[in-house]
Amino acid sequence: MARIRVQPEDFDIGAEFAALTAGRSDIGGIGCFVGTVRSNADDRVAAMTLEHYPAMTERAIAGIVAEAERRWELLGCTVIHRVGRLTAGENIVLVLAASAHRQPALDATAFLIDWLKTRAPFWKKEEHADGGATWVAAREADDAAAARW
Amino acid sequence: MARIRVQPEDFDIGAEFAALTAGRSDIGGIGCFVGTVRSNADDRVAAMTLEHYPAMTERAIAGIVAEAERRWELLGCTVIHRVGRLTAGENIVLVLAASAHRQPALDATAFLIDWLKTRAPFWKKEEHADGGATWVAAREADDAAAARW
Amino acid sequence: MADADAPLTILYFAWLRERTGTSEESVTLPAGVGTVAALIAWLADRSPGHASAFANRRTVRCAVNQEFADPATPVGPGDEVAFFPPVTGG
Amino acid sequence: MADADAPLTILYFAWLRERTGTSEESVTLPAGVGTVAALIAWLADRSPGHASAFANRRTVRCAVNQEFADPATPVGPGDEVAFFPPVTGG
Repeated sequence: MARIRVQPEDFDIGAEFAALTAGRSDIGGIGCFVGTVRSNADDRVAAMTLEHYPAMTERAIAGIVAEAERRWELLGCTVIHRVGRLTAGENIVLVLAASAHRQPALDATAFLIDWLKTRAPFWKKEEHADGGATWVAAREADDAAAARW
Repeated sequence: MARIRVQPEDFDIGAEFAALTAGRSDIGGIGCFVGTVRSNADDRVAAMTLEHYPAMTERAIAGIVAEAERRWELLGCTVIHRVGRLTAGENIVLVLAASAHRQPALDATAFLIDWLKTRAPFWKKEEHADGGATWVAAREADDAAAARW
Repeated sequence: MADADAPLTILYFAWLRERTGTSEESVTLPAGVGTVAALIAWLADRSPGHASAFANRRTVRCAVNQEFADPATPVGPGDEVAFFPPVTGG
Repeated sequence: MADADAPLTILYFAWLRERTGTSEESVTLPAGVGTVAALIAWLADRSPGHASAFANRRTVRCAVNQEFADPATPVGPGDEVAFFPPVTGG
């Protein structure tokens, strides 16, 4: 019952919350994370392109969601990840996790984004203001965050 | 620069995200929590009334937000808490915390809702399907969650 | 600074409001009542409803001038003192 | 089960795609190439681009039939084997 989508288009955060909770009164809390394209001051990122492995991506995300559902009592879950070229300030990823109580909703949200960062086949190439473009290197901090769980 | 509101009306989650991030490209992640009125199976809650201490509420929330801003590098923060009578399935509270990175955004979100539950002057009275109404007792688990920080 | 005869405003919320039968009252403190703890002991004698509201003091929380307070917090003329159960928002 | 002569499909993503100059190629394995590690060693000899892509094997990740794999994972005829850098989504 999880909603999983990989798409070039933006997502509508309010509509995704509404779809997750529509007609339900067993939910007590919804955790959410939205990742966006950040253009920091010292190394200006004008845009990035997200490449993925289409035959594998949704399967990998479904596996991550199944793991979250095994660990926490979730009443619904949404993961939307954009691909293609995204400019600074645009949304990249949406994670929603609903539960009867706040703690599982918040924990599952953090788990889902940590594992998406380290276990789903996406790669970011950043375009810099000087015209160069570089593949983003995986961060050890992300591996450490994912390994906590 | 935090947005704090205490109001009887519902909030528009998508609009609050948009207001927090509009025109910005320094944000890398937004954490969010939405609390809703839960009607569980064994003790059906038809509705609840949220009472608060108007002269103190916004000040108390501002103090909690200031503490979050002291602990994490936040780029924006929104807390909206509803008051009055709310029926099962309705939204109660919205927390948003934006940061350059996901970890501070998620941690600040969890902190804000934990402290709102234990340090902001709101009281819930639940109406049960049998016609009775009872004041919700504070949960030790909430105190423990708030004391983690 | 409020003058020495200024009344205190007392506010009650949730079941303390229900048990005392009032959401707000104005009181003038007798000599010797200078802390939250002393104020509670004095208020509890005002009516059976007040006595019931303050019967189990471990379940009563307090704010003085919109800041959380404890039994030792001083109270005086002109203050706004609120009594309520542990909070349950969020 | 694919027959013994069926080719493998090799996919490259991100900078492995750029260095090899291809996103997809079909190869027929020689005898003795039965694991991811052996496949990498064999692929690295196909062109200078391939050699560059696999130069630092610690930075290369792999999936066999859309599941993450490691150097010891078996590969065989009909499999889809993908090579890519550590993932950076989210």
